[in-house]
Amino acid sequence: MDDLSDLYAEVIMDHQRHPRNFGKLENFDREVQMTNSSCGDQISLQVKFENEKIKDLKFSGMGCAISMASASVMTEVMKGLSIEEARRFSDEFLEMVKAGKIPSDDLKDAKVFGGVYKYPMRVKCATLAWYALQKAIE
Amino acid sequence: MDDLSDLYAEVIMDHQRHPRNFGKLENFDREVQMTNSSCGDQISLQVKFENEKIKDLKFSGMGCAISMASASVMTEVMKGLSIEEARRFSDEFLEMVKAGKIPSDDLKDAKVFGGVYKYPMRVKCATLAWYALQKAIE
Amino acid sequence: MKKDFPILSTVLPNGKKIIYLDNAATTQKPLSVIERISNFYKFQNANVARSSHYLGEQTTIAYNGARKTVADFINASEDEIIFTSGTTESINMIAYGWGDANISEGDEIVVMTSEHHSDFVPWQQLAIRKKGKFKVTPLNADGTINMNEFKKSVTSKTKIVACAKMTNSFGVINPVEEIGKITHDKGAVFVVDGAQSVPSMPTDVKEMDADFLSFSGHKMLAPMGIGVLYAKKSIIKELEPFLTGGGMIDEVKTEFTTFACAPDRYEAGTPNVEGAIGLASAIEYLEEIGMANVLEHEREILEYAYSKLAGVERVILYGPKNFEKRGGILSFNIKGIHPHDVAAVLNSNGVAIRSGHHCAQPILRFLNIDFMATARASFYIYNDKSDIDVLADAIEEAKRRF
Amino acid sequence: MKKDFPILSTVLPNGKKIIYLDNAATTQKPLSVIERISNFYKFQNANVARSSHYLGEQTTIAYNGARKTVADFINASEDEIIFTSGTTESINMIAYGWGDANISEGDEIVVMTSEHHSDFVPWQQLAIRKKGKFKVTPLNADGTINMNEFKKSVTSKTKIVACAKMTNSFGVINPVEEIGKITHDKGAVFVVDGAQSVPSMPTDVKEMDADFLSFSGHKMLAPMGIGVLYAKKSIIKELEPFLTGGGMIDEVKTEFTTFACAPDRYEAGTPNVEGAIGLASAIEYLEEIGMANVLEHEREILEYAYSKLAGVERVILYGPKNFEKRGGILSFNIKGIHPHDVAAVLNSNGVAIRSGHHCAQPILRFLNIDFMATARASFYIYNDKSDIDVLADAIEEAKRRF
Ligand SMILES: Cc1ncc(COP(=O)(O)O)c(C=O)c1O
Ligand SMILES: Cc1ncc(COP(=O)(O)O)c(C=O)c1O
Repeated sequence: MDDLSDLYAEVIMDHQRHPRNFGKLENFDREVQMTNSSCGDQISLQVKFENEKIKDLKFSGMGCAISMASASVMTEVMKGLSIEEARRFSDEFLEMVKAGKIPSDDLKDAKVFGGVYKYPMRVKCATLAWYALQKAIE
Repeated sequence: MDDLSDLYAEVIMDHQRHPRNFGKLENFDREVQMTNSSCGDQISLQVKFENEKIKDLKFSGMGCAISMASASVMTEVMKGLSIEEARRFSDEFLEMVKAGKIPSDDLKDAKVFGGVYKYPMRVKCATLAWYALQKAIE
Repeated sequence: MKKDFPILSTVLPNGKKIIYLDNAATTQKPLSVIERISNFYKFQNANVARSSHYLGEQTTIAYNGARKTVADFINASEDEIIFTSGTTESINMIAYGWGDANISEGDEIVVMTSEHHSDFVPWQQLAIRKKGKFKVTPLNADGTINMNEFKKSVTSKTKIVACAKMTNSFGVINPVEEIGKITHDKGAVFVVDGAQSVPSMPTDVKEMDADFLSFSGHKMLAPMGIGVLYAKKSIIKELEPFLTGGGMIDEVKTEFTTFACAPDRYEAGTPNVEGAIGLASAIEYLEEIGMANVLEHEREILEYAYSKLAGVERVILYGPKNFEKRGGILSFNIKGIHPHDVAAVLNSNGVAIRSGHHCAQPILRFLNIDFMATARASFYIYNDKSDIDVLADAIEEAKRRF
Repeated sequence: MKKDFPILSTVLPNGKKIIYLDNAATTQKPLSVIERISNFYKFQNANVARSSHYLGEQTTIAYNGARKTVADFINASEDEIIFTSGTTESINMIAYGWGDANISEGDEIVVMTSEHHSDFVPWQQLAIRKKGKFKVTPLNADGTINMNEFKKSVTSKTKIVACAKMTNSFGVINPVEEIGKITHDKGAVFVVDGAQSVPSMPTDVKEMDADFLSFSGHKMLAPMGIGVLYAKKSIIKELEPFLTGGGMIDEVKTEFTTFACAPDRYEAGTPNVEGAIGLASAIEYLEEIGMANVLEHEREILEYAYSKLAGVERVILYGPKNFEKRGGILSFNIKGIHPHDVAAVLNSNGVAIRSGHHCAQPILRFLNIDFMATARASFYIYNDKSDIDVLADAIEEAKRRF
């Protein structure tokens, strides 16, 4: 692949085309709406907790490939984590995308967003869903 | 003389050292106070008219050499002129100092201020007394 | 022409040559302007109108000369020209300096839905501050002003009408002469946003009969940080000083301050002399070309781009079809692709465009545009048709990828 | 050092070499800053935080980097740094953005008699707007603040105290730590004017405990048109957006607008990116020297000048005799000669000084200074003792002539 690959890795394109956990939960404990007005991106995130863990979560919304894929990846990474872990992982993700910090392997697929750091204008796109998650587990 | 001479011609230095018509009139028709706050210059001008002519005028005040000499020269040039002439001559003076226009010989000694045009920051000093005169004959 | 602009030879890290089509955001600078700035700092720099030494005199002469160049450029006189930091500051200066003193409860301020945020939010905030009514004129589907609606919205209570001569979202040229006439017939003040129009066409403030006109240097080859507020002689006396401080005063006492005459009165603090002379230098460059030619060139590129992209599958073009109503801006979308992703693919081909809401959320919301965003290619004097060919190819690649 | 500054090789039309002693008005620029500006326009220029293409990214990275450089320079964090067009705009931003919302009838604003007009008039006008009380603290005969009077003037009704860390008229370094403590003890907000001090000595906003600090780039080797407002994290939330428009908004609807977070919230319109990166480049140059060394150098020149001119017939020197209380500014008069005429004779010898009221009418009136004006020589990193020798000779010539 060419030089677009550090922004649009195959994994990202795959999530963009086939977003995971897209839609609405029948049953949820928290719902967060968030917008990134500078891009017009919107996300709605629903989370169901059980025993201090994220039992299930779904998102819907609209935005660019980066923001949609990042939301999809986020839901995959988060499902089943304890709230404590979710907080730590999302902090790691934000540090990676905003400040270029190398993350631990815990981030799994989410590591493909490491290249976004070099595109300051796309940082907001990649972080929206993760901020929404942080708000949901506050 | 050296390069200060286009600003401080001998005539100017002479008027600065020995200002003509300095002081107060016993009897006057108009009195004008004017300040040029950007320099702190002040002038007080008194004029006595007779038959549509400037019969006598005196000034007092404080300021730099240019502003004091210009006031002194102004009073010499103006004494005895008709109001009509005074208006025309002062216009000519202002055009000379502000825009570099060559004046007629009517301006007499006042022509030595022709060099001030090249010193935009000193224009206000040279024009203060002439504006005061224009106000007095309004 | 491109050789006057060093930045246009930029090669991206991936080896692609840059094609700069983001001119509505900011323009590039010719060497003559860059060198004018360097030379100012190398040979001339001092504070202005304060220090009566050699450099101070040189700088003051240059600064006054720049004011005259700007005045001539828009057919105004020097004491109608206030230097600001940009269009946004200029408009705020009107809103605070004229608006606060002249708007009271129930008064109306009319703007167009197509205004840039900088010609929208200051008026809205003024209306909120003063309990006035903020009226936003609807548009036609092509982004032009609905003139019938506009006529209805201006009443005897209207105090201000604000309108861009050219919009930055779709590049629509508004009929400001007509809008100004309607405005003045109702006794309101007419404020023109020239941020896009002044760089792209001849401007005559007398002809458009604007009471105020604002524009920015950086959008017309000049450095950043400099802008202009033109205020018509008959209204400038009603403009209250807004920023206060050094240079704009006459006498400062404990109880009160008296202010200097216009334009000094409105230029508080050390002015951006570099910016002013850089702007004058840019104007000289543009006058060499001729502003009528600038517009003609922009339209030629626009027509070429339009004809290449019209009818292309998935491509939506915004704005009126009548090119007489447009300057060199082409806003578009590709169905199903977010404009940010379009911009990213174009960028990987060297093509620099803007994607997003272009500081014009109201028009995008009003026209219900997908993603509340568009891709925008905007043209200037140094662009040519080959730039458009690269753009069109890159659009095809975006379609393939997404 | 002088060779880094091309302008310092200027030769006047009369053949005299320039001796630039007007640094309190504005400073000259080193080649590194001039080239940083040129290179920005040659290789990098785009609008910031808006366009996601290559140049847009480069510019945004540079702009954010400049903010970090400025923050580190004064020991602040990035989101406490607001870029403005200069000190004057910074102070107006506080007066309107914080003052209008927090001052009401009867509240007191305290400033010093030695403030620059830019740190005097905005507060006076705020007091007039809001029917507050404007209190001006008297000075001692040497131009320092009368601290007893100051202590008396601060009361429980005081909402704002504004004070320069270094005055531009006499170069007095005020005890801002003590003033800040007294201010905070009464619950008032402490606003420091750093226009003269930030260029000349180390600055630590935590140490001086300023709530707001303002300074200008052009007085510290940077281009014109850029300034800084530091707003302490604990108070920035109370600062209302003052200029509105593009770039500082979150969502713009017809009825209302929501604003972005700090610092974007306070930077309406296209920012002066050139200015910001030019300022960062200037700071790098100064840090290379070390700010403590800058002050030491200024003081060395001051002491040399002072010792040369003290006791010279007809020469009056202003300001405290204790050099610990001073930076590199020497205000003086020659008995019987107006300072404008002094400046003219000095200029004919190549010596550039400022004459006049230095935007500081209140102190000159308070101390009842002849002509309400002084001559002022002000020193910076590139001046040396031989400059002072020329100055002293030129003063002798002025005495001979007048
Ligand atoms: C102490 C002080 N405050 C404020 C200012 C105003 O700065 P500026 O003119 O850059 O806005 C100056 C400089 O003129 C100054 O010396
Ligand atoms: C139509 C219009 N108005 C106002 C502005 C604001 O100009 P600036 O950002 O230079 O203040 C712009 C540019 O962004 C514009 O295109």
